[in-house]
Amino acid sequence: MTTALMLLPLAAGLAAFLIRSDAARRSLLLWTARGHFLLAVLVIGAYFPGGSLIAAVVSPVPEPSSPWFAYDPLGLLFLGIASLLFLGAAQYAVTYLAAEKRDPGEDADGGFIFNNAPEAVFTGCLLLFLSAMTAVTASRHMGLLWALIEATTLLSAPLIYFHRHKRSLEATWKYLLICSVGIALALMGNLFLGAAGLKSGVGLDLAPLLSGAGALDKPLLKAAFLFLFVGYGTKMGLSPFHTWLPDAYSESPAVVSALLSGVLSTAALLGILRVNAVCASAGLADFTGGLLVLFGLLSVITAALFMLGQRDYKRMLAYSSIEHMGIIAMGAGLGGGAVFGALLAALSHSLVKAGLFFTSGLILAAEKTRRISDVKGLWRRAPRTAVLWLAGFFLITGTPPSGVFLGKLIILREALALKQYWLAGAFLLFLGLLFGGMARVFISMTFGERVPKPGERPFEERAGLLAPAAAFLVLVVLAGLYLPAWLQSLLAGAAANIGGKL
Amino acid sequence: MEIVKPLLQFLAAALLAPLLPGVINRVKAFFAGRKGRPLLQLYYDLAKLLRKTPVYSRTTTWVFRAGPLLGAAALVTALALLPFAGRPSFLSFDGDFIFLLYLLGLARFATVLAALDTGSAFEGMGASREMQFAVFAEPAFFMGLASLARVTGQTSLAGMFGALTGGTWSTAAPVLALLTASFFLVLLAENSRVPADDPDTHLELTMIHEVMVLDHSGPDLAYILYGAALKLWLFAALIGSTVLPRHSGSWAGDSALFLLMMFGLAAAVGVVESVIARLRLTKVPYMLITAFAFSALALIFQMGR
Amino acid sequence: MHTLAELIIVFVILLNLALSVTGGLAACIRLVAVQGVVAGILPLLAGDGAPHARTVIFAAAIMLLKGAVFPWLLLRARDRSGAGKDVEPLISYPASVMLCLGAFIASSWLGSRLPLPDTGVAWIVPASLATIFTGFLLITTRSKAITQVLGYLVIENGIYIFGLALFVEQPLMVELAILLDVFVAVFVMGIAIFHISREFDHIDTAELSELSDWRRGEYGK
Amino acid sequence: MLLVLLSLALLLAGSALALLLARNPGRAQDAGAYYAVAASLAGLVPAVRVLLTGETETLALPWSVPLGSLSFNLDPLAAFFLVPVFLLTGLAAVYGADYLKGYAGKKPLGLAWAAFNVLTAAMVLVLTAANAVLFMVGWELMAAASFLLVLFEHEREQSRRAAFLYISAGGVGALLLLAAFALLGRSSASLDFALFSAPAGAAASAVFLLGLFGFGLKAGFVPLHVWLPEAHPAAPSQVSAVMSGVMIKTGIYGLIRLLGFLPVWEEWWGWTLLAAGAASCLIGALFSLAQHELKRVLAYSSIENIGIIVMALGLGVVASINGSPVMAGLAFAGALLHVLNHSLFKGLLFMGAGAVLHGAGTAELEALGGLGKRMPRTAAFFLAGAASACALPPFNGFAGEFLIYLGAFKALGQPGPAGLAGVIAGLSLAAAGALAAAAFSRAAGTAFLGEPRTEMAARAHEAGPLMLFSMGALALLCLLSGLAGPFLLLPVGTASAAAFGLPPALAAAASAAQPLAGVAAGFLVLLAMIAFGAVKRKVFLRGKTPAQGLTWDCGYAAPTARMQYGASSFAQPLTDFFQPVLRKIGQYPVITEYFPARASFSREAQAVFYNSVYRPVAVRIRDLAYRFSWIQHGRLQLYILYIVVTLILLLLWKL
Repeated sequence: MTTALMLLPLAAGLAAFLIRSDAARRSLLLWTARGHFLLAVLVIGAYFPGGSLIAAVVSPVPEPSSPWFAYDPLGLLFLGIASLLFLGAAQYAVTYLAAEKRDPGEDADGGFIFNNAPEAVFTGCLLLFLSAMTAVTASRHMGLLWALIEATTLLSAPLIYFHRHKRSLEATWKYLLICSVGIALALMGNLFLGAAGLKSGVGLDLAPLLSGAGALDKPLLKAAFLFLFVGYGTKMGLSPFHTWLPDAYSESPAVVSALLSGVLSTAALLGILRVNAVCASAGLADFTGGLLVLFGLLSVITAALFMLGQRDYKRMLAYSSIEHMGIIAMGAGLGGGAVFGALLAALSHSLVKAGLFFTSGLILAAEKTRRISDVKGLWRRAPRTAVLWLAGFFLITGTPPSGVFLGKLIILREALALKQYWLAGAFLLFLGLLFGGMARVFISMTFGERVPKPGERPFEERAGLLAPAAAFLVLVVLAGLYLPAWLQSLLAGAAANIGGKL
Repeated sequence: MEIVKPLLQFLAAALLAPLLPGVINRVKAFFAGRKGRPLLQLYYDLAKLLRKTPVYSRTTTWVFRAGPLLGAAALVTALALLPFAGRPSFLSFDGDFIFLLYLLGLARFATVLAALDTGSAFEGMGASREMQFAVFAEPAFFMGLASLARVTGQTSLAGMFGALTGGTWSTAAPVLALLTASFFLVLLAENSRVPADDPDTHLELTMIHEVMVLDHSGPDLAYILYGAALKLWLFAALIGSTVLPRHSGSWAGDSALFLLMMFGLAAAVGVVESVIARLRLTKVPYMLITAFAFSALALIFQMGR
Repeated sequence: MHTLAELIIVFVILLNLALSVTGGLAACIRLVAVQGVVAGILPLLAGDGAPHARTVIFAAAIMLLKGAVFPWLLLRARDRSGAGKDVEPLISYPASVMLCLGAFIASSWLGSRLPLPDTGVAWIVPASLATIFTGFLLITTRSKAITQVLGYLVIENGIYIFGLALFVEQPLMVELAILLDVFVAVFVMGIAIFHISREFDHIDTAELSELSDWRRGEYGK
Repeated sequence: MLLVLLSLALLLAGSALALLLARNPGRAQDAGAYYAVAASLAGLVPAVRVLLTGETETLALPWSVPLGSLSFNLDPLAAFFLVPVFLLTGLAAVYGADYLKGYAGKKPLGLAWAAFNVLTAAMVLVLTAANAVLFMVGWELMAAASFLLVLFEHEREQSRRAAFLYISAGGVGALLLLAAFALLGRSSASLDFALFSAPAGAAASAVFLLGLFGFGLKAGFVPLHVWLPEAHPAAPSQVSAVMSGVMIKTGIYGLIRLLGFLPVWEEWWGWTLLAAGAASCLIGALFSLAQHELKRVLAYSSIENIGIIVMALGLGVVASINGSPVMAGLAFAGALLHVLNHSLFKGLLFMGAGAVLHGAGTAELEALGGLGKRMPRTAAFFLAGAASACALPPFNGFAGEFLIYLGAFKALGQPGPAGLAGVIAGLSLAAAGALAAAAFSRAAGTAFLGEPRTEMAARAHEAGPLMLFSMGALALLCLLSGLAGPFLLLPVGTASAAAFGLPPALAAAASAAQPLAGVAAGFLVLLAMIAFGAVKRKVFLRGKTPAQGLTWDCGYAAPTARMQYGASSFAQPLTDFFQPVLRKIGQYPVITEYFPARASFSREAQAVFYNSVYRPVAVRIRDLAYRFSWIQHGRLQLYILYIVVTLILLLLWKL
């Protein structure tokens, strides 16, 4: 089943390049996403033999795990995130592509005319990206994991450059180069990791690495971690390696931004968590944890600095992503119970941020601008979008009931339990600044009296664009009201994979 | 008899209060070398006013009519709390002086609203000034009561004045002296006497209390005049009880001495009015701040002992 | 054979120096190609005894890719984009050389600090680290997009050499995947350069700095 | 407890229905209002029962949320806060049914009602939750719902600014509370209140400070009050009533609960509370005097009253540490009693202000005047509320302050710091009381008395019957609860015992019963005197027809309404005196000619704390953030340099 999970989008992606008919390609995208989601549900369900309804329906025969690809709870969690997000993204993309066909063209802020990339390339890359992402979550070899993460980078570059104009090109270029350089450093890290295991002959397979971590050469392992951390941290968007992120998130189409922030960053996060687990088993938890906490906090601070006075609402969302990556890194670094919180925060952040990016796409379509100061009274022009936008604000800032809130609470509690008072204080301070910075933006955009632009037609809020965003936001609220036992045990299992506990 | 005594005291105060302005006027007349109004002039005035038909402005509402009534009722109630010659009145409980303070507040509030109800520029001015001075007078008054409570360790009027004995004057003379001074200053300001105000002035622009009641007439004005007399009595009684803490044991003796003291105080007010010029309006707060300083000093002295 | 390998290492270092002073774009591309080929030879020499067939095939693939395919791609991109002849450094050439030398010294020091297993080939670790830093030097101090791709390739070369130095045997699948990634990366970058040249007048990255949050002059008032 | 859940369910159902019926404003109104009233009635029963019996009702259900559990706890303290919540929201719903009618078609009434019911439900949740996660859910729902209501007139720039301040304060406060709860429950299995470990020493002080600021941002005492005078007036009036009357009290409730979590108090906590309370009752009253809009006057008065409550809490803490349970008990009881009383009269006053807004179209004091003629009932109710707010007998405002005063005076007999605390508290109360009297006589006088200053005021109309009903009911409650002081001692006592333990509650009950009875007797005497005076007046006036005329204006022949004393001129002597604090801006007339034809005078109140503390800090922080904005410079080379430099530094540092 694991293989099918990867091959389905791979085959569909390759086919997408060849299909001529737009309609056929779109339904291919939609149905592949649905199929992938179904498979993912089955795979995750199979992990809970007897514990869940799905497992009762499907035969809970465990697959023979290949040395390359196999699932542990951590992988399953990230698979679930990726598949669910892609399901929503596919729905959104199909509607978006159909609508984009009708009115292509004018850049929102520059005013110049541009062409979009061929739809076949876009759809194909989307599907291949899903395939690579699925492989990342299943990968059991550090070298292979590296190669697959680099593949996700390369496959997403054409997605960012969907609107073919100067600024998106600039964003793509920065993304491509910075991430490639980062990933190259991660390769160095893998080499160090290999070197650390040379004496004991562990190799780069995850299982022996974890079980034989004690025999690894400590200084080399440290070096490996540093390189891998900087490398994957670049991809994940931790400060100060985050510089490409606001550009790429803001210039790509909403659906791509959602995937970048919700899926791609978690791929890099997975890389860091994997190597962190190895280091933790080798007794370097303090060393790696300290770094994760340090850079996590730095990311939160950076995000707060750029949130104040931010002028572009998609960039604002991008900085908020940096903030959350920081929070997740902090949680992972603190260890213990905080890991659970970090994973919950990662899950919730992916969903909320995807919902927000979807909504930002609607706003862009309605207002034709990304400047915060040019959007006023969204309530009037697109009421449903406005509701989602405001709901997204409350959720992303950690207002209960939501998964984001629970994640933050658990992390904060662990920080205090570990007597990291200064850390907790700084964390709170900058969260407060972020809250204020974001509140200003959301209020000024959503409310107020709007002056209609000349020759403006009423805005049609397409259900296909609203529904995925609404569904994601609702899911996060539900997670705050009722976190099902199976999800809790999945999260706990995933946390146990990387040395955490509840 | 013991049940009747407080009622007798109350009735005495209620009946004798209008005599105090008369005393003041006579003292002033004496200093001015005039014969002066009759001692009972206020009684005559009240009787005359109660018989008169009032005139109401078309601007006013029930608030204007209720003002004098509420003011007088509040002051009569306050009188019911007031010890007479250091003996409790029929309404006496822990913290009764707080109630007294707020009854005075109610009277002021009612008068001010009635004044504002006329829509007159002058009455508004008076109301504004009245409220301004209250803001300075109340803390001063409060501080005075606080130091009194501290000196005596009691928290009711009757308790405080009952606990004041000649011995207290010998041990806490500076405190009590400061208190008396402070209370006297508050008395002058609250009862619109010189140097805070001039009850006999005829220039509306400079008036405070009198200007608020310009529009009242008939029984309403009678209520107001009576209320003012009660207020004067009230403050004078507070000072009198502080200065004169002698309890001979004889109710009649104490009461007579107390009444003498009251008229003495009225005479003192008259003397002050005769020898001191009126302060500029903007300086009145300073006078009240001085009163506050006196009572604060008293409290500090007492707490430091 | 180690002597030969050491000679090659010296050659790689010299190539780094050459890269830091070369002003011509085409020359730079060729220098990087040469470095790639030279690095590709290394695994054939580094081991003891005759190399495996697998090693040979892999080395051949790398030499083909780095020696022929990449230069061809990049030169084509340069011609298509009409990107002048110069690399247009942001700092002077002498400064570049000094930095390059500095990088080498730092690398030696760093190499001595890292408790790496002895490889038998002298200077291989410092050389590889120095190559990586040279790559960074090219990326950060040259203004054209194409030189940044070159810098990326130099970093890649350095990492490749470093990997050899550690004798980290990767499974073939992983090595191929890595190679494929590098290839696709360069390919995608080439396409991007082509698009850049079409959208912008120059492929000078100064133009590629429109996306910014810098609020120059809006503070301290 | 089940009835509380029922009332929660009714509220949520009401809000869902209001949303569903949003297309038909009339029916949405009905749904929202009916369900809110039903929920209030259902909720009042258990709240009153718990207060009378003193028995705690609890309910605990498992909740599949990490650290969470569905634990509810209806103890006398919660019940004591619940009573005004249910009373006021029920009456506000009745009032709103009339008040919002005019907005049908112009505003999304369905949403407004949904938010109102959610706000009520959230308050109930906050007051009954016994688990921090559940508490925070209620807390934030409360903030979010009221945030939407503050934005009711979101077209106005002022409303949006208010909403921004409000939600920022709420967000920051929630973060601090989160930290406080996390600190309390850092080693427990879940964040149930019952499982909290009792921290000691520095940790306890940290919890106290976090709670002080977290809850303080909701309660709105100085200096955490800046959002309050902006946000409360912006909401529809019945919501202002609820926000000012009961919502900010949840902050007080939280503070009291927090003190309950901390077994050992430090003396400086008490002094901090005392200082914050004293500052806010003085500053609130003073600023209330300087405002030009009726609802802002009331909002600042809320700051004053919250200050009184907090000050009493501080007095109680200082006293109980210094071993004077009587004084502590009186202060705590006074604080609780004032919580109840303030919610009644502030609700009434905001509804009155709403009626003014509704009838005259504006609540700007300088545009009003003479409304007493056109809306006599509203005027009467408002005056009753104003008298309560000034703690004037015989209304209820007096009772709570009386207990606090009594506590303060009892302290005077004590040696050491308790005495000082008593002096500070009593003095602040006296000064604030005088200022409040000035503020309310000014507000009521300018709005309702005299001649109308504008055409709008002259054409004002009386409020609708439901609005009058709500106001009348509250006015009656203000009077009755004033007279019923001794009877309120029992619920106050049980609540106080639940919050602060038995000894102070008993001591207070013992020492307050007699004085409160005296006060009640005094009230009766006062009422009797008033009745007597009124009857006598009738007798004197029998057979006489009072003449009607112009107001005597000292001989001036043509008085106009413009000659009246206005709100600015009324306050001017005091505001000038306190100018260093108030910092009003405006101009005085400069007269240069002998016969000046015109002169103008204007004074405008400023949000001094916001302008001179918060704004400069915010600007400084933003400036700092901009200084770092070069990081996102736009140049790729620089970006890669960050990576390299960081990597090298890490290698140097860590290897």
